Amino acid sequence: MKTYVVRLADGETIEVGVEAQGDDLILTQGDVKHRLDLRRLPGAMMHMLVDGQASYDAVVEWAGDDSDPFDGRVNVLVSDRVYALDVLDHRRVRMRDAVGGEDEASAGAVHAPMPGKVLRYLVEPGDQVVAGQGLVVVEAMKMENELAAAGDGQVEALHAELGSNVEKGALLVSVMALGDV
Amino acid sequence: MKTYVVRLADGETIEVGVEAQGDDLILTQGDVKHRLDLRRLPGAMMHMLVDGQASYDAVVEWAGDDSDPFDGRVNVLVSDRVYALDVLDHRRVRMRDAVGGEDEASAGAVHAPMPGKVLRYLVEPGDQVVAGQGLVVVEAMKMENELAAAGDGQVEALHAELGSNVEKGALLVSVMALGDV
Amino acid sequence: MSGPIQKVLVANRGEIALRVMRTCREMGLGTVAVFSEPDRTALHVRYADEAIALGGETSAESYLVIDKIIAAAQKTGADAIHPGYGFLSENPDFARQLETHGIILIGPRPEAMEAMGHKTKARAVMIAAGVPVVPGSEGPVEGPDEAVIEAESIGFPIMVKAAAGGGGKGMRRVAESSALHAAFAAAQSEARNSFGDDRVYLERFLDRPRHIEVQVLADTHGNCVHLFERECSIQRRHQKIIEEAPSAFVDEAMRKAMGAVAVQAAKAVGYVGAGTVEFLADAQRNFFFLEMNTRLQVEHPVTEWITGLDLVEWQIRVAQGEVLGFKQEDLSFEGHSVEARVYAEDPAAGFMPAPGTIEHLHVPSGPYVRDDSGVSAGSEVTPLYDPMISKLSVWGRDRATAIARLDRALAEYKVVGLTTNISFLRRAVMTEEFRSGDFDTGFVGDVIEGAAPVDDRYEHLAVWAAVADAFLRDQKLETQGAQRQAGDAGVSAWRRYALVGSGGHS
Amino acid sequence: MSGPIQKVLVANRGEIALRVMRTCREMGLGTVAVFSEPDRTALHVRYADEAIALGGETSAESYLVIDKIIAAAQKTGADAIHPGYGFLSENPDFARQLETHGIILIGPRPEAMEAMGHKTKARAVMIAAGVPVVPGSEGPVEGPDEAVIEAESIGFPIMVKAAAGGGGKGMRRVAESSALHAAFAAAQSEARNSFGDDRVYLERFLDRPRHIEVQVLADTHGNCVHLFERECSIQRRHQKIIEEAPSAFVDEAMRKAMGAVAVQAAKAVGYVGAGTVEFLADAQRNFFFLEMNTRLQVEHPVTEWITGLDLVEWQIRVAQGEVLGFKQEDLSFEGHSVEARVYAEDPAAGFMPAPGTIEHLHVPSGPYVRDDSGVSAGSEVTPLYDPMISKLSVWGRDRATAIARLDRALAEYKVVGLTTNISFLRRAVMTEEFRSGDFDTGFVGDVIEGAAPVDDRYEHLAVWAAVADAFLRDQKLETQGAQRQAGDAGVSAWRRYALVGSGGHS
Repeated sequence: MKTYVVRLADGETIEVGVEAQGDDLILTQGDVKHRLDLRRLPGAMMHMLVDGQASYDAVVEWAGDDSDPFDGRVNVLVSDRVYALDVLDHRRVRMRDAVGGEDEASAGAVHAPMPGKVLRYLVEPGDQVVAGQGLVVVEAMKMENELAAAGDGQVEALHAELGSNVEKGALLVSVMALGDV
Repeated sequence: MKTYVVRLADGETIEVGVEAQGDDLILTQGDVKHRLDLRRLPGAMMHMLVDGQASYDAVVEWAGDDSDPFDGRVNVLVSDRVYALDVLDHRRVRMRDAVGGEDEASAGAVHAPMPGKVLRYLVEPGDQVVAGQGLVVVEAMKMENELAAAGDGQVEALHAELGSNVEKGALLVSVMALGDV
Repeated sequence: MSGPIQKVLVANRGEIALRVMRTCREMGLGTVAVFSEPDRTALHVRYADEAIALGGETSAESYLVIDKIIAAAQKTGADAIHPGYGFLSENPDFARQLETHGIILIGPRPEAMEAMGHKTKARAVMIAAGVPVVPGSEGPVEGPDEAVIEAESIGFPIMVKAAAGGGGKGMRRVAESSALHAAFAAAQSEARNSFGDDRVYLERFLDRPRHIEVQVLADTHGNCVHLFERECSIQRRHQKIIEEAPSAFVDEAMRKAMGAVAVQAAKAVGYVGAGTVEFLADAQRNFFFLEMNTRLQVEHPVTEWITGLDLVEWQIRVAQGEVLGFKQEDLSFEGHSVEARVYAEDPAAGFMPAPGTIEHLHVPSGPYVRDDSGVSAGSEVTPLYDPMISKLSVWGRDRATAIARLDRALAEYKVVGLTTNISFLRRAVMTEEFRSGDFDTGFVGDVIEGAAPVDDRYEHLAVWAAVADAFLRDQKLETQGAQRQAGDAGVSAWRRYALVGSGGHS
Repeated sequence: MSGPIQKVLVANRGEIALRVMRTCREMGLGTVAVFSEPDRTALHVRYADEAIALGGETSAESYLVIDKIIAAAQKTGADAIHPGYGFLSENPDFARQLETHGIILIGPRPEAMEAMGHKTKARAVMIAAGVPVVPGSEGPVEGPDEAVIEAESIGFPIMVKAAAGGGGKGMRRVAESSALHAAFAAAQSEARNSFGDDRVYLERFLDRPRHIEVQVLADTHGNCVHLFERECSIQRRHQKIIEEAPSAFVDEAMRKAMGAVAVQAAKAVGYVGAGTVEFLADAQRNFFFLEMNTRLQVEHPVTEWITGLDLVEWQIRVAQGEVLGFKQEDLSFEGHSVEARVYAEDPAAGFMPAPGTIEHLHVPSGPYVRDDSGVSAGSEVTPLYDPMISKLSVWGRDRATAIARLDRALAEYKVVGLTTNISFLRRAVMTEEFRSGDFDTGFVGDVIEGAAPVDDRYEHLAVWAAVADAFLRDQKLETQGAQRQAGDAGVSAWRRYALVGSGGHS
């Protein structure tokens, strides 16, 4: 049985064991076991039949940086909701903890979601920020878009010049997660 | 410029020359030229913009036997219609003619379109048949399905035993096209 | 929405299973799907809250096994079962067993199914109720010799029909006595295979009649109304492919008369729920009872379009004992609706089923267009079940608008991977015969005979597309070598029907 | 269908271009699309009979270039142009140039566009016509100092608005004099950027008003009717996301009054075609003229659902000089319709646009559901244009049925590849506030504030799916080695929004 550590959006972590049994997978969470009949469908969809009864469509998209073996970020669509999780197997988690989880540090980085113009910064380096707090305003699609912090932390640096046009994905603000302050 | 020979469903043949010009293709038919801006889309679809004006979706599916270099059968969907064509480049056509077009001979072969039971034959070896004439009746999906001849010709042989259950694709009747009789 | 029913198991597959679950969702009811092995990832399985495997491949091993269906309902705690159409929907034994297990059947009582299920019994009941029926034999005919005598008294041409029959199976048209023996035997054997009952009876053959049916709806409190008629004359293989409501042929007087007779027929068997009384009509607007379908009809959407009702909702409400929310005089209809059935079949090969995998699917939409698909991209249409892909229905303020809209919507349909009847449907809708509204059950034959010539407008474009694709493909081969060729081989899903000699003409 | 118009060029893109072409097809009219470079394979290009490249990337380089549009019409011989909404639809210069080139504009006369296009002019005309307007400054305000004096006479809070404005651009709410200077400057600069005209004016700020609009339809023969109201209070970023007809707030008396005022407003500017008069209403059912949109409205489907009319058809008929086929007294509505706009945006990040490529798309269908999509699988939603993916509208015999149906349909929507507001829309529809019908323009804020808590019911399933996928992926890697990993990297289209810190909360 292989064990995975899942970090939820709220930071809570869960351990889930997986083993193959015939065409199905057996998931072990604490002392509860579930049988999963998972089928892949066109268009990145998958269908899950849980314990031969409950029926769910799902889409799993790995959102992490593939060059980073410790980045297990993944977005899962179930029903109409997208859940942002972080999934790593036990071995990798131990290794990451050893290295000192630089992953968290980058978790607070805010990039430009689209080409646009940096209108104004709402924080300065050193500021303490909380999850959801606006950090920078970018103009795109003729609209002012406020980009927010993913988690609590301290502003490390402002990377793009004020008023400059930035490419999609450009790093704008880096936030040091509280754990590392 | 590369030239292709296209045989239409009614047997008529057309020669079309093709050459690339930038991202477009220039098609030459007789002394008429057309500019084709062809884009591939998901789901085997393609979009054609003809002479920078006429707009068409199309699907091209090669239906021939890939192991047979002389089998240029292709089905093309335009609007709601499927056109069954035979497309080969000049060189291959000459070679095929040299070999003596065994392709036509097999064009009259009738195979089982789905698993079923051979209920009755409507012809006997040696019979002259015309395009669309019923050759054999197969029962499938609780229905009696009459399979027709693709073109005029002479019945060569009945291949499946009467009353037997046949697999999808099983050869039932072979017809020698008139040209070869 | 409250009421005894909390969770509905749909004992069916494909579009009708989805159709029923959609209304269940809107009513806040739980949904349970059942599925055969080939249907593991079918749309209805994905749509339901819960899905139970029945095992087996064929219908006989899965959707028709009463014990498995009941077990699934008990496992999931479903308190009601909707049978859809076909499968167990008109099976009295099924209805009885559900009763003994305390599961609500969303449908009529078993007695009504029995009375209407057996054609000769139904004829007797209707005659007793004073409902006009097609002239024919009193009941099943013993043998070919008796048949000849009966036939001569009825008058040729006649139809030999399976007594337990339906769906056009076990039917033979006979023009004269000499041909009767052979036809009798053929009908018997087909009846035996289809219904396990080889009894047959005789009916006068009406030459090119119209097939018109009336939707009825009855509650458990003695209320019964009709929801006007549907025109279903456009058929192939005795199965409808284009339906509309109202009928262009039916005038107000005929509508009133047919409606009254339909309600009379339903009441004669103590009918409860949604049902359909089918009639044959001749050119003089005489109409005769043909049969009653004791379930939801495939073509019910056209009635929903013109009445604004949700027939599945009322099936469920009535099944949980509610009173019909309206009387006959409250009911009226608005505009016109036409439905076309999209099948995986090859019209050029006698409408032979053309199973395959749907590689790409784009369904029509926009104003007043409704698509009831049972499939999505990646779905396989297997030879095991009905090859219908979708029911496409539209509404318009008048018939001409509805027809133009249907043609527009059919043109938007894109199904890649298998052969469909879409091109044929458009040809049919285009005919002057159809647009005039002056047609009968001989319509499809006429279209095939070329009343609607095949349109070759786009042939030159097909040629260009093929040549361009060949050119680009050859270029790729030159650069990437033969290894790529193997890849291309995989693409050709159309080889399926290309195998059929006549596929070339589709 | 006959009439002078034979071929229509649609000077727009996305869902509205499709919407217009669908009706053109049904009327037997030829269709011409125009497209920018990024739109080469867009759905509207594929749908049209003919498509002309405009070149350029941005709207300013393509869909907004009058000369290019006219050249395209001349090249294809289109005798009429439908502008859709946005782009050139309310541009009087465009209307005039079409006139000089003898091309029919499917829309109002340029004078009407001008009268209504400039907010302060429109207010003056309406006041003259006796139409109630929101109290505010007579016309544009010279400078911040004059603004303070005006504002104090009007009474705080006030809105500073762009005189040439619309679409929520160049608007600022001001609570007190001290804040007026800054707001005035900000509104001016935004107005300059958006409309090339920095004049602004003042209006009293109505606290959480309702936004209700009336559809009007006028012909060239002096006939003008209204098609009842639409409730459009549910907005974000001053843009509507959920609309319905009729409004749960409007009673028969208010409906009659608003309808009459709307027709009066249309007649005051000699309006021709389909237009919309927008009102703000307070809790006491007082209503004030806000602005008139002199074009087809995004949310027109809800009006079509309850009236059975095709608004685009009537735009075209009126444009070719036909007389309206009905008088006010002939018009009535049936049932209830609700529309939800599906956007590629991230509600958790202030509804910020979330462009990307749609990898998989499954749209809802079934009874009384209409989907107006402008995209299909493979389509890219670019930052260049409006990020709306689709308009999903439904009809029901009453409001509760329509709402249940909308939720059912939203649940069927599957968009893979980018972030959408579908989850937010379902939360909004679920709120007691929405279901009661008792809400105002503050609604979206309330939902965000958590009036509708985020539903985490499926989190454990997301965990299982991710872990199962990771397990199978790791297995594959072990067997197939790292080479496969590169392949997987390509898949992750969601990195796009994963880049946004807050994407994690979407």
